[in-house]
Amino acid sequence: MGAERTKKDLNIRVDCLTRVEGHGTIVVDMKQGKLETCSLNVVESPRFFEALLRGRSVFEAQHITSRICGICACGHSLASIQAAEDALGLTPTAQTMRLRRLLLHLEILDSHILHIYLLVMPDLAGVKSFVPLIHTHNELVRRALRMKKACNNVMEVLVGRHVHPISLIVGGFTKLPQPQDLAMMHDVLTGLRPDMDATIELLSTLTFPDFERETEYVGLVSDDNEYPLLSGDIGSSDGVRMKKQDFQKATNEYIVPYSSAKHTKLSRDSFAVGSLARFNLNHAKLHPKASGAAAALNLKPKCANPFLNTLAQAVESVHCLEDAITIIEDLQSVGVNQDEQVVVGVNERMTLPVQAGEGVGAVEVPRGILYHHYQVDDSGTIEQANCVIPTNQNLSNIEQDMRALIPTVLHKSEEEITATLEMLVRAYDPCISCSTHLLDVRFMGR
Amino acid sequence: MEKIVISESNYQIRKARIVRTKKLTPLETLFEIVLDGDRSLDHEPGQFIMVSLFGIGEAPISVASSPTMRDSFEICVRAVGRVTKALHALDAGDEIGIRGPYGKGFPIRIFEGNDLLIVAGGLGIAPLRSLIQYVLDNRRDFGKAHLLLGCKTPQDILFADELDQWRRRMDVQSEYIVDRAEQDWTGPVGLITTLIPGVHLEPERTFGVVVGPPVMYKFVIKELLAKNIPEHQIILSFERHMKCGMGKCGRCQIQNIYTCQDGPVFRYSAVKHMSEAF
Amino acid sequence: MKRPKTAFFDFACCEGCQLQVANMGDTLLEVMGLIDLVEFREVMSEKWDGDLDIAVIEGSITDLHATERIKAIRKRSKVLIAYGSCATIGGVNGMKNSFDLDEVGDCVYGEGRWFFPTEQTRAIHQVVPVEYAVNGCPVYIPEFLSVLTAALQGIPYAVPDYAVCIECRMNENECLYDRGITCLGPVTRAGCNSWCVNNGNLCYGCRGMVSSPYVKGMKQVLEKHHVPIDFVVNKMDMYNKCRELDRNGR
Amino acid sequence: MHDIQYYLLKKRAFSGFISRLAKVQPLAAPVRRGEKNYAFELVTSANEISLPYIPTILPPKKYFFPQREVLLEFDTRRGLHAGPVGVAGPMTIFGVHTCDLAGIQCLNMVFSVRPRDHNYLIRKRKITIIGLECNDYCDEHANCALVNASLPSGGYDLFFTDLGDYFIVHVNTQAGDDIIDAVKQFQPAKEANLQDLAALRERKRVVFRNEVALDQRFLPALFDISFDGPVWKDLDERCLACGNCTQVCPTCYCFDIRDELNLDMATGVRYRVWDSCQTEPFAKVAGGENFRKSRLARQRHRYYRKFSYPFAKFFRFFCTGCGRCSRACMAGIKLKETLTSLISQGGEGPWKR
Ligand SMILES: Cc1cc2nc3c(=O)[nH]c(=O)nc-3n(C[C@H](O)[C@H](O)[C@H](O)COP(=O)(O)OP(=O)(O)OC[C@H]3O[C@@H](n4cnc5c(N)ncnc54)[C@H](O)[C@@H]3O)c2cc1C
Ligand code: SF4
Ligand code: SF4
Ligand code: SF4
Repeated sequence: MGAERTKKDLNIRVDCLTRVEGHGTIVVDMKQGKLETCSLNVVESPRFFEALLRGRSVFEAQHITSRICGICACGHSLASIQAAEDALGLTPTAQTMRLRRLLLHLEILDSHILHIYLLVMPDLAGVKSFVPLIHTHNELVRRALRMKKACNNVMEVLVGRHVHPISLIVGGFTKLPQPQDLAMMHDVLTGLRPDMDATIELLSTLTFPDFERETEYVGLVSDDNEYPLLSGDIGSSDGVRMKKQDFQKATNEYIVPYSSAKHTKLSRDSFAVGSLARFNLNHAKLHPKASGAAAALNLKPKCANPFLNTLAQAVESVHCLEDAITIIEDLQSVGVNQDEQVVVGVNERMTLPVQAGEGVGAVEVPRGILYHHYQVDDSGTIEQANCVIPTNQNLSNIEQDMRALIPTVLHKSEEEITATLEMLVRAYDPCISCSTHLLDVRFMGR
Repeated sequence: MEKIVISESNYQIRKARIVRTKKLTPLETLFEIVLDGDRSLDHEPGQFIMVSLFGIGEAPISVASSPTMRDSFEICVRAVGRVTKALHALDAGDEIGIRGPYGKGFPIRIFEGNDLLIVAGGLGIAPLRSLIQYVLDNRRDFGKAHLLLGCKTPQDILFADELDQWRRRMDVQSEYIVDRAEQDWTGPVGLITTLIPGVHLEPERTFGVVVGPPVMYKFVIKELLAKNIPEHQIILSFERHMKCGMGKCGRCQIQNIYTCQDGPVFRYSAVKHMSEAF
Repeated sequence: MKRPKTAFFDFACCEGCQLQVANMGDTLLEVMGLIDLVEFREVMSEKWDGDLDIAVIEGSITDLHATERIKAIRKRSKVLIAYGSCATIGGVNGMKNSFDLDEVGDCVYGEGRWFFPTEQTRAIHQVVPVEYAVNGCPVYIPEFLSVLTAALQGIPYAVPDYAVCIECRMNENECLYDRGITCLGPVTRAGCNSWCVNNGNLCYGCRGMVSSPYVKGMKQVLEKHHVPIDFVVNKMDMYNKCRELDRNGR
Repeated sequence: MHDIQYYLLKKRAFSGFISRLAKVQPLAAPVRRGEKNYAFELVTSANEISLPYIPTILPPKKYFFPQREVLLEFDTRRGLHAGPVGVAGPMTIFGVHTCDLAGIQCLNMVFSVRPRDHNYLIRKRKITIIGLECNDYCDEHANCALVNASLPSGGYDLFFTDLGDYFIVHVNTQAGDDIIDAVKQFQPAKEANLQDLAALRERKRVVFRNEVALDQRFLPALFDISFDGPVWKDLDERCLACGNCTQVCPTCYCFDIRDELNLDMATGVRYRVWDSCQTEPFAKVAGGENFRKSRLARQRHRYYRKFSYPFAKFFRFFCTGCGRCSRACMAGIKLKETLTSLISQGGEGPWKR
């Protein structure tokens, strides 16, 4: 394809976006210099989880919703459990919260590593996937796999496995780490530090497209000193602050006909969630080593270049690793109280009290805030369920970004434009299998 | 825990080499095998070996050749599962592992001087071929030999050329029958049991030797008994799932007997009361 | 040995089973040395539309488009591996079959449901023939490797046809029935090394049922434990709803 | 060897004994597992051990005949090279009840008849066994008295009996005597101690009665006439074929042999793994024929493998009375009930007591 200098017409269709979770397409249609269509479509077959949850015990919700997405299975579980506990009026113990935080750190770390190395890196290296990198950058691929494997090994000890955690349930954990488990986790994670340093160093040498668009960033915020991931209020860079129970106001979802995912907006036409949003909102609360990494990467708040989400992920990775090590050290010093182990059984033995109610879970998963919202009756059966996925929240923003980006790259060839657009979408780390779960649940015949 | 090399392990295999393969039907192939060091397998007709392919598994297979053939032996294998299918992908020159021979074979000493009525169904011809070859190689030592063979279709007949040779011999009688056939088949069609009434035999000195698929036994035995062959002169060989071949793993157990060690060849009189045998 | 051309394809699923592959660490590089990976959308941009030696299929078939797609893949693949519960038994996607399809769409998308026509969920073998199955939600990597090596050797792999209990006892877990909790282990196919029970949870039946589960006996056991049958049927349906389609024919 | 056969160990010296013993070589003992269960596990101190305990989930069989065990390591790059291996190290098992001692004795017989199983025999030689007497019945599922396993009859190196504030210890082998020497916390037993022991055994003879109204000498005869009895039909109605009963049995030894190929497609292992005759595919052959297709046949087979078939071959019952199968069965199939039904359906016969 020849490189036309100034285009009046542009027609791009990326039918099956690769190196993202799930199926999406990009459609750009420009006629006479006017952008008629510019959309990211989610064409994943919908799986209707919200509908399937009806009539199920709220104690099963975690197990089922974990299957919405294999990448952030722990995040879905955590959000689901939070919503269930909120509905039932249960308060988890401090130890449970600590362990959950540890788990979330590990998942964010694992997901970011996957994204940085296996999904984004090929773009920067100008190849199609990590496969050619096995030959050209073997140590790099090995490092990525090693880091992932380490996270996995730790999660295996903590909750049985990363994909669809086993011992993580409403009320706590069905199995708690023993002293030798803590020691093993500590060893593995401290052993990860050199790889993490190498990751930051590598990223500091790379250049990302220079593009900025003033954006509203949304994430969890809190008044304490902890980098908020597992709890907090909803906040935005435009100064919005609200309780998680009001999340529907923050995620005005609407359906667009070309996509099986819904779109959202808050103060403006769109907003962004995810690593960059969290960094922009909460950078002051990062672990010192993570702040150091941000400085090394020259990442400064408020950053409005969506391509740099990758760098924010790297900074968060450092934070998660360091904070995970701290949590384990804390646990080692106070010891794990094995009596807090909870008995599973979908509450067959009524070990946990049940009351009718409504609950919301809001958790920062790798790609942004994930909301689960359940309404349960007095037997603990779900009457209504609703999950709002980060990628859905980002969809409108991605489209806005594309609209802003296209005019700046029109001088390039169509291939290059396509590649840049794909790269933009990928920078958001969209999880399309997640995004086919929509709001506005109405139940017929109930 | 330390790792110990067990020099006398009974699970150790003997190396062997395929020297010739012959496709008999689309599913069955005959393999001629030589043991490492050109040693003789030294088996009895009716005994079996464990054929071993590393990374795939082991399978019990009857020796299909007579011990009179000393330098090599043959097995006839039907491709049904992991080991047997993988075996079919091998060719002359390839190595395989062998354990055994295992089990009790046909009581050939007792057969000597007596008449034999051999009834083979399908793949049952494999162990029986070992017996038949042995009898032919020592023809003087035995009385009359009568072979009945049943197959599903004419295309399934194994060792058709050898059968033809035997048919031409004056000292063996053989007949075969198929369940189903196309027009060009001139032989009889039906169940193997229909051949038995027509056989002329002296029951007190005849041994009926029966090997075939499980369903066949009941009906054939009934016919043999009708011919007045005594129960202890009816000899059967059983197929059972086996893993160790050494009377331990439990798969081949028929009530209180282990097919791999106490069999696979049994006298009807010894197993007739066992409901799990048939 | 020529490395077989292999591709991963995903249908309706969470992609967790593919992630299990990415989680193998160094083992993944060993696997990559054995196969010629030509398409794996989740981590690769390369595409392949020629013939395939091995197609690994993740996810269930839930709409007409998917039906057409899987048929096309089948046509150009020598060996098809159904990978993960969604593919082998329908998995969690099968729960949809308990509901009226229009109503399900309505529930999630309201008026927008017409954009998303959906069909009854089916496992892969309920649409096209399948050579190998790797059960589990998610798949158990040691079992995947056994299946892969079998496929590379061209020999069959049989999914264990006995209960999870067998493995659970070998791992010396305390039986959940001893603690008054019902578990689907007695009717679920083994092969996962009783993963969930080892970690303090119960078996949800994600690997599908043994070929002849003794339903009447299971009901008696539940009665003895005063567990309502509906409760357990509901639990069984979490993964095994599509089994009904096997019974009723395709 | 000293001529003293009985020693004393004061209860307060027990924990010192255990920690020293654990230093000599790895030590396994019963520990609590979950709410109602126990398991043999490696321990280093006495406070981890549960005494008393009811039979563990798995019997100590797992140390002699592990759940999964490598038989051969192969490397086809070296031309079909295979090295037969076993994995074994010296260890001590403390606290083995008489029923489990009987179980080990049964397995010893099975694996030492020719062709011998050297993997088992090597391990057996490396394990030191310390028995522990049950002063009372563990629970209603046990039937050790029926099969003569409630009192010690060999199969151990040392045997402990709890007599209040001390253990009396019977030394049976040189290996046992070596422990006495090494640990140095034992004193020779006095006549009074032996009398205490005799009194306990006397009391046990009364408490541990044959639980089923059956004369055990005639058990094989009862089984001989019961093959087609209606008892099995009842089991068929209830059994789920889950295999729990056989997996926990101290005398079940069926196994499967499988190959595992490494990803280099050349090296790997051949291993055996416990299997169960209760599973449907166990006795199925290639043609699809299954010689124990019904749950009835499989359950019956299990009982005959305990009370009838081994009696003919080894002259002993392969039921040790531990009660594990009854405890493990979620369908509530109870060995003692089955035997009782057998008797009532067997009609008049010498077996009726
Ligand atoms: C004494 C004896 C002699 C035999 N002689 C011959 C012979 O000469 N030629 C021949 O082709 N076959 C013979 N067989 C049958 C042969 O052993 C099986 O077909 C073979 O073991 C199947 O192994 P596989 O790995 O190919 O199949 P698998 O993949 O293991 O299984 C395929 C099917 O075979 C069944 N099966 C598995 N292992 C055995 C086993 N050890 N015995 C029986 N069924 C099994 C399985 O239940 C399954 O249904 C004999 C069997 C016995 C017991
Ligand atoms: S089987 Fe489970 S883990 Fe695998 S893709 Fe389906 S939902 Fe995900
Ligand atoms: S224990 Fe049950 S639910 Fe868990 S992985 Fe195994 S089969 Fe699946
Ligand atoms: S434990 Fe009970 S249900 Fe399970 S196989 Fe044994 S007898 Fe049957």
